[in-house]
Amino acid sequence: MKRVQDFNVVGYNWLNKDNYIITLSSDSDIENIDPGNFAEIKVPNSPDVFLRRPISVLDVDHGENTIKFYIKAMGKGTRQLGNLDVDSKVNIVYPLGNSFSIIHRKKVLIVGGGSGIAPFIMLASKLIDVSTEVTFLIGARSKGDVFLTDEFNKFGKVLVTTEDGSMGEKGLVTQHSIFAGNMDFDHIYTCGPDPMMKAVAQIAHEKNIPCEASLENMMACGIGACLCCVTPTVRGNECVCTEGPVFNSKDLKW
Amino acid sequence: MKRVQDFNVVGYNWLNKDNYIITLSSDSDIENIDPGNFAEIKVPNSPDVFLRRPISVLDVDHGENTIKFYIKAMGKGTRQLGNLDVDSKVNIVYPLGNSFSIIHRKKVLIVGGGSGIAPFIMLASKLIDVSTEVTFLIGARSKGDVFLTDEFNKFGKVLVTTEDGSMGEKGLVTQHSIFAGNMDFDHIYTCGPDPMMKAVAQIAHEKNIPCEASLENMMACGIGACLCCVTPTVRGNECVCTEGPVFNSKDLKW
Amino acid sequence: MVNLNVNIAGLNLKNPVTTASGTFGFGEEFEDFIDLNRLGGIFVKGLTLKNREGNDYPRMAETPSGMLNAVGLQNKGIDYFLNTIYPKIKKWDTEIFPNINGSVVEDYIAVAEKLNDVEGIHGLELNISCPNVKEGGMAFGVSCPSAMAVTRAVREVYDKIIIVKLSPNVTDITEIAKGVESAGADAVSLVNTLLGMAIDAHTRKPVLSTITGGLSGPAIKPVALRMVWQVYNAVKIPIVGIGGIMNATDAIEFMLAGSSAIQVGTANFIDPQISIKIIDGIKEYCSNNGIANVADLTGALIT
Amino acid sequence: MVNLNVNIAGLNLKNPVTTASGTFGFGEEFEDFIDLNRLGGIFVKGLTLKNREGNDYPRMAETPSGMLNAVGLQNKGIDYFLNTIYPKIKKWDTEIFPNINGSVVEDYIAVAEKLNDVEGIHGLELNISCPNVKEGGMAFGVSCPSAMAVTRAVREVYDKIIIVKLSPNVTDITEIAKGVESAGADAVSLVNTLLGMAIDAHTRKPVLSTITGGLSGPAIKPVALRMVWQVYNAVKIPIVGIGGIMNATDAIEFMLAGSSAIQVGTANFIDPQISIKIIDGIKEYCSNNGIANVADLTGALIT
Ligand SMILES: Cc1cc2nc3c(=O)[nH]c(=O)nc-3n(C[C@H](O)[C@H](O)[C@H](O)COP(=O)(O)OP(=O)(O)OC[C@H]3O[C@@H](n4cnc5c(N)ncnc54)[C@H](O)[C@@H]3O)c2cc1C
Ligand SMILES: Cc1cc2nc3c(=O)[nH]c(=O)nc-3n(C[C@H](O)[C@H](O)[C@H](O)COP(=O)(O)OP(=O)(O)OC[C@H]3O[C@@H](n4cnc5c(N)ncnc54)[C@H](O)[C@@H]3O)c2cc1C
Ligand SMILES: Cc1cc2nc3c(=O)[nH]c(=O)nc-3n(C[C@H](O)[C@H](O)[C@H](O)COP(=O)(O)O)c2cc1C
Ligand SMILES: Cc1cc2nc3c(=O)[nH]c(=O)nc-3n(C[C@H](O)[C@H](O)[C@H](O)COP(=O)(O)O)c2cc1C
Ligand code: FES
Ligand code: FES
Repeated sequence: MKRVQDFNVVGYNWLNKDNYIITLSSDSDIENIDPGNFAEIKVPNSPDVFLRRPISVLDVDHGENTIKFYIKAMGKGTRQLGNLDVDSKVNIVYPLGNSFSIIHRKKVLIVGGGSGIAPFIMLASKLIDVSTEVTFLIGARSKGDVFLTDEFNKFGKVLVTTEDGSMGEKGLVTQHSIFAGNMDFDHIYTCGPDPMMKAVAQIAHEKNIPCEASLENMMACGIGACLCCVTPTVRGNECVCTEGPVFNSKDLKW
Repeated sequence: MKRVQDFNVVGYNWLNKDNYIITLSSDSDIENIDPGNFAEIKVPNSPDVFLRRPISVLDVDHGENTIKFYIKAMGKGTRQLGNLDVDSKVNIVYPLGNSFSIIHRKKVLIVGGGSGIAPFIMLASKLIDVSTEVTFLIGARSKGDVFLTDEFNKFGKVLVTTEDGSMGEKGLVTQHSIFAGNMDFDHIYTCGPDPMMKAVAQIAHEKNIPCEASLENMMACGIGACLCCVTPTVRGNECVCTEGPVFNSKDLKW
Repeated sequence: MVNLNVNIAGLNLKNPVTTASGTFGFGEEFEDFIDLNRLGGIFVKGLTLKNREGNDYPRMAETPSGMLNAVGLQNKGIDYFLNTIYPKIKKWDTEIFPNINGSVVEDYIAVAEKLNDVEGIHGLELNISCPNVKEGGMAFGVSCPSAMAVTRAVREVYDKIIIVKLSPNVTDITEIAKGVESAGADAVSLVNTLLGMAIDAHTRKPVLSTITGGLSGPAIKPVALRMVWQVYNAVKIPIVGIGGIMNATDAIEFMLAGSSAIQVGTANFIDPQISIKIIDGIKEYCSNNGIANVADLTGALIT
Repeated sequence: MVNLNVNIAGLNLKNPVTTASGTFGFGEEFEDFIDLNRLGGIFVKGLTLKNREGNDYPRMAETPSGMLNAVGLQNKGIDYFLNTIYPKIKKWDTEIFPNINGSVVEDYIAVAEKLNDVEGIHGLELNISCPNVKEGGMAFGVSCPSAMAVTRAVREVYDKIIIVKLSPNVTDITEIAKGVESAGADAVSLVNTLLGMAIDAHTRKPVLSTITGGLSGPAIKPVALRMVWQVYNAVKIPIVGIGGIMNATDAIEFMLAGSSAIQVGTANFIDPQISIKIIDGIKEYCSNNGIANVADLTGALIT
């Protein structure tokens, strides 16, 4: 069930000057959260931020009643969220949106970049639960922009591409040598910048592999009430916050 | 010279749950400030507060480069100003307005209440410098609302009235027995709620004692640019932020 | 005990707090967050005769203390509403007001006719002020003759309560309000969004696909409040006040200015429970101020 | 090197940043904070033929991301300006634009005549949009015939640049803009304040002595930007953009929408140095984006 809940800031883990993980805790139980679900976070003490900000759930601990978000400071809201006092209150509406499908497959590929990697830990852990072998492919501009790979390593092989070649293979994710091989994946999951997801979906279609993409989008409500967050699909304009954020890439007309 | 300057929060001294003294420090020199001058303070991190807030200077230390304000939490802005992190930045425009006249007199009375008492420390200390004997008369609802008397005691006799009689004489300031006597004051200074100042001014006029009143008012700019803060005077509408806040009570048509 | 009941042209609302069209979906979206039965009413998402896909993305821009939207009346049409949605939401013990829209007068008439015999729906909101559609929409609401014409046309086919929703994008809103009053409106609701625009200085492009869109949220409150006050002094029919209401104090201000009821819009996005908090806040204000009937607040501004 | 010069109807401004009438006094008030010589221009406090005491206190209310004012054109009259104030401020190396107001057309004419021969003053702003005076003021600006009539009358007696300041409180601002263009305006400035209102729920009274007042600040930016864009597409004369400009990015947005220059208003109250920061910010934006002439930003919105 969706809920409005107050959390307290436990602390930050800064990955570099623009990327951080924020941990929040609650006195009451945390709702069930599926991989790909997001939250609408109210940014406190920010004169310029009027609307909530949609952020995917990175991880949740139902024993400790804590929830984590991985955030890339893009603008006013995400910057201010990285600047709160420990113990200060943060109000969130969650869990929102649909989730990645978790079904047993032999081998799946998870492709991401930027803040799009946030849902991958929960996704991989659920896939492992249903005995699916997971391979990650992470794209970034440079070595310094590759995050969370230690976490991903716990669940499967991690491949990296960087545009400057400072880590992994040089180039864009879709130029990775893995796509040149026979691609024995049954399913592809992708989340990241639009052009990256489009290119991944294109390859998936060519190779006839089902592909799910999690879209980003400007949202006002996050709960299907305002119809601001649409994306064109084969069924017409659909709300990313309720029909998505995860779409079968074949349904998208982007 | 008027100036826009960043200060850092040194700390708070909470007098009770709604009243506090905030101390700010600066890396650069602080301008000369006269008793009655005020500052326009930018309230940081407050989504609801758009304009600056006018606050009288309580005290300034040119050696340490610190400035103090006594603030009564009335609403959003004054509450948020009481809730800043130590070392966080506060931007102020100062010194603004005119000041109380400092001239040698035998004996003067300083009457105030509420946040109106803020300028009295600087005022009394300057009066003492010109060998003027100072008596304070402070009015409050109750004992718990009487502040800064220890400070005032350093400069002169402190009389108190409380509406519930819990401290000093019972009643309003203007009902204090001192007004029944022969009132050998050469000059009266007053700052506080409008009705109080009007009543004090009334007595002063009756007794033919010159009286200066420092007005409060809603201000947008604080520097005479917007003409929002007028008060009617014998000379027409005048800006409280530049022609005041201190007025000869005879000039006021309130 | 505070009596929260208010009366809109003969229809009793259990309290003055309703939700604004386009900001509350069909109510269901808020079922997890609040008890919908507590609301005075729900003005559902704008409906048209036929299915509409709405405008292209991006449809939204954040602005200082507000937002612009350019949804463009995306909806599946009145028949889908009546056959699929209304049966699911009619169970709630609150007034459901369809918000109807059209490109030509005939569209309004057709939608109103379909609504006339629906049991349980006691009134509709006639939207002549949507700034986000190319044809019709706001155009009806910014000229007095066309506002009157569409009101008169719907009046002829619709027997229950007609609340005409006025556009703030006009020189003199009292003129339009008086016009629709004389054309048969039972009440007016105001304001719809102000026509605005946002630009991304970095890309040098408009933020919205439609270039301009509708401004809502606290930024517009002072303008909305002024218009409610002006209209209250110009017409006799009740007013439903809208525009930037974020809390109970705002709601009370709209009532003092002349509103019989209010709509909560953009605030639902910031806090999905805000409508209920506003009801509770109004009640508390009334108890604290010795007001036995909330209806006594309407127009009670002391001037 | 960025060329910041802009041209308003033949008059060169050293940069597009000017200050808005009523928010910058006569400039002197800001002398301690900034180098006034750096400004593109100063639109001084509204002037009338005779001394005016303005409205009663309270004249101001804070609103979400904005403020209402009801100053009501308090000023000592045009003669006092010319004899006492102008001699003190003419030393600054910036364009001084008097903002002129009247209750009847004859007042405007009389003030404009007095200004016509003043050396050093190359243009005036004709304010037909002040919402805070009972007679005249906004009334001229919300009807096309009266806006044209006052423009034409001033045109007959004033030989230099006339910038007509438009009201946003109209259904169609392009109609008024086209009207004053044809009546002889050299440029238009927009927008003046939106008519708004604030209520104190506690006292149940209006906050302003005048009940309604003029809304300014970032809250109105989306509306102002839209109007500049509309007017840019409707007239050929240059536009001076105004409304909620708080920083260089806002100023650039107004230029992209079609402004040749901009005015900084309410922002001066929040940061008395903001006008200079905006000049520096525009310069930086131009260098970063390879824009050699700031004037190329005017109307450069990509749609
Ligand atoms: C379902 C979903 C899940 C997301 N998960 C994460 C996450 O786990 N971690 C994370 O760091 N970010 C995530 N995002 C993106 C995040 O919501 C935006 O970065 C954030 O809203 C920007 O807010 P801001 O105030 O920092 O930026 P602003 O100051 O508002 O804008 C800065 C820049 O970012 C652009 N922008 C703003 N919002 C968005 C948006 N939603 N999509 C694309 N561009 C935008 C603006 O146009 C502007 O150019 C997610 C978005 C969605 C829709
Ligand atoms: C020259 C001058 C000096 C001042 N010195 C001090 C001082 O030293 N210490 C101190 O605590 N306060 C002082 N004040 C008063 C202080 O400015 C206000 O209390 C403050 O602006 C309220 O802001 P807020 O955001 O907390 O209240 P808001 O939330 O804005 O308002 C709360 C309530 O206070 C009323 N209010 C707001 N501003 C004023 C005002 N300026 N005058 C009267 N009523 C107002 C509002 O109408 C409302 O009812 C001074 C005011 C002036 C003009
Ligand atoms: C996203 C969005 C969609 C809207 N859709 C409609 C609509 O379909 N019909 C309508 O009459 N008003 C619509 N409105 C206007 C609102 O009902 C309301 O009049 C306006 O938002 C002002 O109120 P607020 O400031 O409380 O949001 C919409 C507003 C928003 C923000
Ligand atoms: C306190 C105040 C006084 C004003 N006085 C005048 C005036 O005398 N003449 C005028 O044309 N505009 C006047 N204005 C309007 C401003 O010049 C400007 O058009 C408006 O404030 C919108 O710009 P902003 O949002 O940047 O403030 C005044 C505005 C304010 C806030
Ligand atoms: S964000 Fe409101 S419907 Fe998706
Ligand atoms: S506050 Fe602006 S003139 Fe005094």
